[in-house]
Amino acid sequence: MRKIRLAIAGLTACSGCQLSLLNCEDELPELVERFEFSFFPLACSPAELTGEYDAAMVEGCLSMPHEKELLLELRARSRYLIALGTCAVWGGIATLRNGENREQLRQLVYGQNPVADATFDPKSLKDLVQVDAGIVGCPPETAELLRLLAGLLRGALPEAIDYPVCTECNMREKLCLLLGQNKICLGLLTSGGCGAKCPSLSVPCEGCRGPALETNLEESFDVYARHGFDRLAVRGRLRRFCPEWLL
Amino acid sequence: MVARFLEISNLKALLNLLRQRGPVHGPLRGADGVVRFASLTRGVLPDLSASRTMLPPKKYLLYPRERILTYTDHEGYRVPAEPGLPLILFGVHPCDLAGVNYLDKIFLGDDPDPLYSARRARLILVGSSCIPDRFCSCHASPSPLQALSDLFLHTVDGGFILTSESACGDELLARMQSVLEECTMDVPEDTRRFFGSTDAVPVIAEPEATGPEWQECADHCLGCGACSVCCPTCSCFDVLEFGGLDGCSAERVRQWDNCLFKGHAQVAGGLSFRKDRAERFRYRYWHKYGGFGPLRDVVSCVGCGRCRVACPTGIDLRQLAGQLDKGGK
Amino acid sequence: MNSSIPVSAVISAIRPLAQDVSLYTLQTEPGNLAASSFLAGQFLELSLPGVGEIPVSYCGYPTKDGSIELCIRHIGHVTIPLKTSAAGNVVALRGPFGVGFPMSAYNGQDLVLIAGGLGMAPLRSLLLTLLARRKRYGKITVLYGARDAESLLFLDELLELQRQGAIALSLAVDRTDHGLANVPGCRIVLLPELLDQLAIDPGRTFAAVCGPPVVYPYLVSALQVMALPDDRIHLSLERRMKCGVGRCGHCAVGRYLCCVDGPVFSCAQLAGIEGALG
Amino acid sequence: MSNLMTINMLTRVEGHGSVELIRDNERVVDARLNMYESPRLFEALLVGRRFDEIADIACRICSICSTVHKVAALQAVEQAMGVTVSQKTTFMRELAVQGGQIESHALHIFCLVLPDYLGVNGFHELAAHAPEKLQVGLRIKKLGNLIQETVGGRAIHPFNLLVGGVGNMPGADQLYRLSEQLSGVCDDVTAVIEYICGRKEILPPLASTTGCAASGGPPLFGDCLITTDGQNIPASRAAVWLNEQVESHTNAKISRFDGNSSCMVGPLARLMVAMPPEYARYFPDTSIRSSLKARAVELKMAVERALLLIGHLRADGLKNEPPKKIVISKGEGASIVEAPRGSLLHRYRFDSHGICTAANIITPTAINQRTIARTLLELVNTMDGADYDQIKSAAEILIRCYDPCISCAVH
Ligand SMILES: Cc1cc2nc3c(=O)[nH]c(=O)nc-3n(C[C@H](O)[C@H](O)[C@H](O)COP(=O)(O)OP(=O)(O)OC[C@H]3O[C@@H](n4cnc5c(N)ncnc54)[C@H](O)[C@@H]3O)c2cc1C
Ligand code: SF4
Ligand code: SF4
Ligand code: SF4
Repeated sequence: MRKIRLAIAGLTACSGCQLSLLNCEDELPELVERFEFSFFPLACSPAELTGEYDAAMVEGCLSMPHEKELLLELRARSRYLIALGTCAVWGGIATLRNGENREQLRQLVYGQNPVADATFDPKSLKDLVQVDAGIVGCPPETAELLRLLAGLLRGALPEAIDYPVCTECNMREKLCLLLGQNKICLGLLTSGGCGAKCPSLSVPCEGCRGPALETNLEESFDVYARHGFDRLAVRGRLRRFCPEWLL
Repeated sequence: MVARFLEISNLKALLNLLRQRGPVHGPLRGADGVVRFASLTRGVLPDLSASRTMLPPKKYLLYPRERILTYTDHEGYRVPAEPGLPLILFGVHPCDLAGVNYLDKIFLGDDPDPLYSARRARLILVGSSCIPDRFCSCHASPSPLQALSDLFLHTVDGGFILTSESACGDELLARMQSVLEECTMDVPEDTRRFFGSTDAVPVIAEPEATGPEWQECADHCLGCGACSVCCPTCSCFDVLEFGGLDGCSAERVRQWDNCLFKGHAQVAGGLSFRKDRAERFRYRYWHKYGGFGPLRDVVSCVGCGRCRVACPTGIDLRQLAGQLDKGGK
Repeated sequence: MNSSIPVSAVISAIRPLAQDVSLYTLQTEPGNLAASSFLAGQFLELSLPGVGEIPVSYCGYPTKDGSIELCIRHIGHVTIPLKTSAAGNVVALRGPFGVGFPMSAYNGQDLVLIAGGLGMAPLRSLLLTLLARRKRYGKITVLYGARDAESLLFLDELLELQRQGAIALSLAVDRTDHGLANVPGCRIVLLPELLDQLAIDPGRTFAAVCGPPVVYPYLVSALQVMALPDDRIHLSLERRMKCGVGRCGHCAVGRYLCCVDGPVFSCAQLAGIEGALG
Repeated sequence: MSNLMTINMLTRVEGHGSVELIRDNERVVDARLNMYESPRLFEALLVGRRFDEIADIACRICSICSTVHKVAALQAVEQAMGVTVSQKTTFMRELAVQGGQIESHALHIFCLVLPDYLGVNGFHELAAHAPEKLQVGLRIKKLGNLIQETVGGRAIHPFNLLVGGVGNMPGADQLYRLSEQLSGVCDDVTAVIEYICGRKEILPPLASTTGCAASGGPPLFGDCLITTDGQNIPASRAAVWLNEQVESHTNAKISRFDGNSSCMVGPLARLMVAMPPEYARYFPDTSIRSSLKARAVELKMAVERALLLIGHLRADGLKNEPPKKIVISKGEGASIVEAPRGSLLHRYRFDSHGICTAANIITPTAINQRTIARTLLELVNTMDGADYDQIKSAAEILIRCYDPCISCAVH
């Protein structure tokens, strides 16, 4: 079987999606047999883009000009461009204060110095290029990552998940943290697929997988309000991983 | 029908005897207050007074997410082996028994589902009577479904009357002679032994194509999926296939689905046959009160009340049925 | 055979028919029921191992040697990876499923087959079935519309049958980029407009329709205008399906399940069902 | 000859960095580490958020170090709110941090650096070249992750660690399994030390640097920084002492300490500050090339410490307890935790509504920048006559000795 050629790159991010791949300790030796890690600066040298790729897997959001260049280059060279993780799909944590005056934010950190002034409000990959598929999660589930790779072996991309975290939480027969304990759990609005990881340990969902395929935001606000969280509080939370929530 | 009396103090002993046949599961209240069917290990008594468990017995027959086929280039598709241990489900309310009856109609028959039938064959059902609460509508269900069990416990003063309902039940009763007494009482009527009483109102309104009720329900629906996850008769499933990293193996998985999700009726290219939530809501209603295909006219709502309890916005299908009924007249 | 377990089959030939549509010939064991005993209009569930399973209509005629013809459009999760498969690759299948066209009712009758786009697939199977016992039936008319001339499937076969006088054929395309010189009689009209020039005897004619959901309402009303009774209009419907045997719950049409009560329905069955015709 | 030599896109390090070497005739006169990673402006993002969101957000600074970021942030927040957490919570956090230490060190040793020693380009080639080594490394790494999962709920961005406590205690069976597996790798980690210390050095010895590490608490924790030259800086003053400044060539702020002195943090620094006698023999040389040895030693120490902590937790009972109630108050808190790459400082100020009004995060890689640059300069000046590829390779190897985490440094 021909090895699948991969380019794995990180843009503005924490490397968590790439690390998730390296966290597939049991599978790494097998992955090496099926995939050519042709461009993967985090873990493999040298970092040179060569030829075409079966898939480019890109972590992180766009916030600097050189990242745009790299992304366009990867798009041009790859059959599939895959957004890896919530930052790449939705923008992620770095978008937390998008829409505010970025220069002021920059000055809050760097003062008057002109460092890092070329950055712009972080955007998801789809803002610049066509994205063929994505997996969400901050970080993504390693199981999903492995399925994605196994699919690539067959030329297949993952199917979209159409259920929210709540569904999985109920499937696991867990006490609803919102209804039962008045905790601000975002499971209602968040895309499932993590197995309700957090609520199943009694920790409210923070929405790290971004919006579910279909949500009923208005009605959800009412439910949250009945349990003591006003619109502002909920919006503040929703904002954590996805600027589009506020549209 | 054989009937025997069990003194309440003998319940533990009875469970011990049952355990000789296999693991016993029954309703248990967790530290978080949630009642679930769970393993009744030695010395643990079921919570027979709880109105309902969070998930119905279907979780033992169709797992929320399970592998239904494996594939290797060498052997093709195979049904994974299903361990043959019997499982005794203790304290199942009549509505849930009827729920199992409905699932049987879908998954058994001439061409049974391999995994379901293997699990069903080893499942021993011990029913128990209960007192409906304000969410229940079992007593008013016009469903032709039956609350079939192997043994049934009727709660009476000081204990239970056990009746055997199947050959397996006969055998169990025989085994448990040591803790049972001859029964001198009549089997009481009011312990809701049977799901669906005769004075039920069988009229279920045909859902009008349009109407404010639908839109109202749809507006409240969050699409969280809780209602169908907890429904004893909801059995829609999605099927996914995952290839192995070796490139030559695969597994096929089915997982519970929900007709209120956008993807439920969506086909390739994005076309959906039930685009808006009101349409999907009508679909759900139809399934519960009308039925599809071979199970047309089988009302599949067994009245357990779970969806009403689970819905974060309090949508009540039963109430909707009532409204539509009035509208229809 | 348990209908839940796909059996392996080998792709013996792949013939491109149009852009993104190919005819797959699968080889199963000789005598395999999925190959030898199905009715036109029925479907099978085709698995691409490691990728998924999809419902596909039979496109050919039952065979004893175990070969099966399927016409597949490459549009999604399963069908696009299928595009890269080659002769010799292994797939798997379950079936046949569903209710096909009511062949016995067609005895001695005229038939109008109306296909839109990929809808030709099941109708070709019906056509082959009719032609196998051509004498039993009266006039056979095929009305076929597609996006453009390049998308007309099995065009050579159809033209040849027309030439032999076995069928009457009318073709329509939405648009043309390369002209219609190679396609005698083809017009740039909408599919339902082909009915305008058709004369039928409503008392002895059946219409069999398969196409994209959007055209159904137009076709049906046009046929009704021609006084064809609803129980003489048969349609093949497409719905999301995950099991094929009436369990997964996705394919309901009104109170029918498309996979077991259909996919072929008469218009009379569908009367009054909201959304049935798309 | 050009006066500028650039090494673009460093590999096998976390984040995006490059190196510039500036020559004057034959001598390299300046070496610059350019962290061109895009800043997410975390310190600004955190301002305006409620106290109970701080750690969830801050841990996203870096995936490899997410557990320590989380713990450091939680401790700083709790200090500001005046809460003391239970012993059980402390053990859990410490265990999670040790899990992170194991994961990070194993990743570094086996996937990122061992290829240098064996002359290959990464784990992908190691798989063919030294599969048994990779297997051992991955097994240890996996165990580090398992610890983080068991305690934190998942390996990256742990969610089970909360302000005031933990969400859910692990089950006795989970901890039992963990301790079994940890016991199972004890021999492996001992062998790692022998293996690493037995390798021929690639780099020449370079001048040693002052080391700095947290002190005054259990391993990797503390309330102050102490240095090998005898300084002791309490957490509350640490930010001032570290004296971060902005320089134009890198997006990471650089610690200037006082004047032009530099200081090194990380495994080697930690051992220099407090060397367990049984390991002293491995460190006749404390120049930066010994850092891999230090990681190997720390790997073993982490496994041992984790075993001990699991013992404490099991003895303590695993009953869930609700997190400590927080009475929101105006305040300020600073906390230091040793991340795998060295001392990490989180410092926050909150208003009376519990809203963050100022955040300051100082990360080990940012602290190390000057030392990295200094040693780079020293290294390339020992390489007379070397060509670009040789210099590039040596420079990358040297930089990897610091295991820089550029996302952390820039944040
Ligand atoms: C009775 C019947 C006969 C069909 N006959 C043919 C045929 O002869 N040739 C052909 O090319 N196509 C046919 N289709 C449509 C074909 O099933 C879909 O094109 C196919 O399922 C798309 O799958 P996908 O995974 O590539 O697309 P995706 O969009 O990725 O679909 C994901 C999943 O949704 C379901 N799904 C999506 N679209 C459909 C659909 N239209 N119908 C049913 N399920 C769907 C499938 O389970 C599929 O696996 C038929 C459909 C039905 C119901
Ligand atoms: S706890 Fe959260 S995820 Fe679970 S049901 Fe409640 S809102 Fe949904
Ligand atoms: S429960 Fe929510 S926060 Fe937790 S992993 Fe899932 S989507 Fe992310
Ligand atoms: S169609 Fe809806 S109501 Fe019926 S089983 Fe499926 S999810 Fe439940």
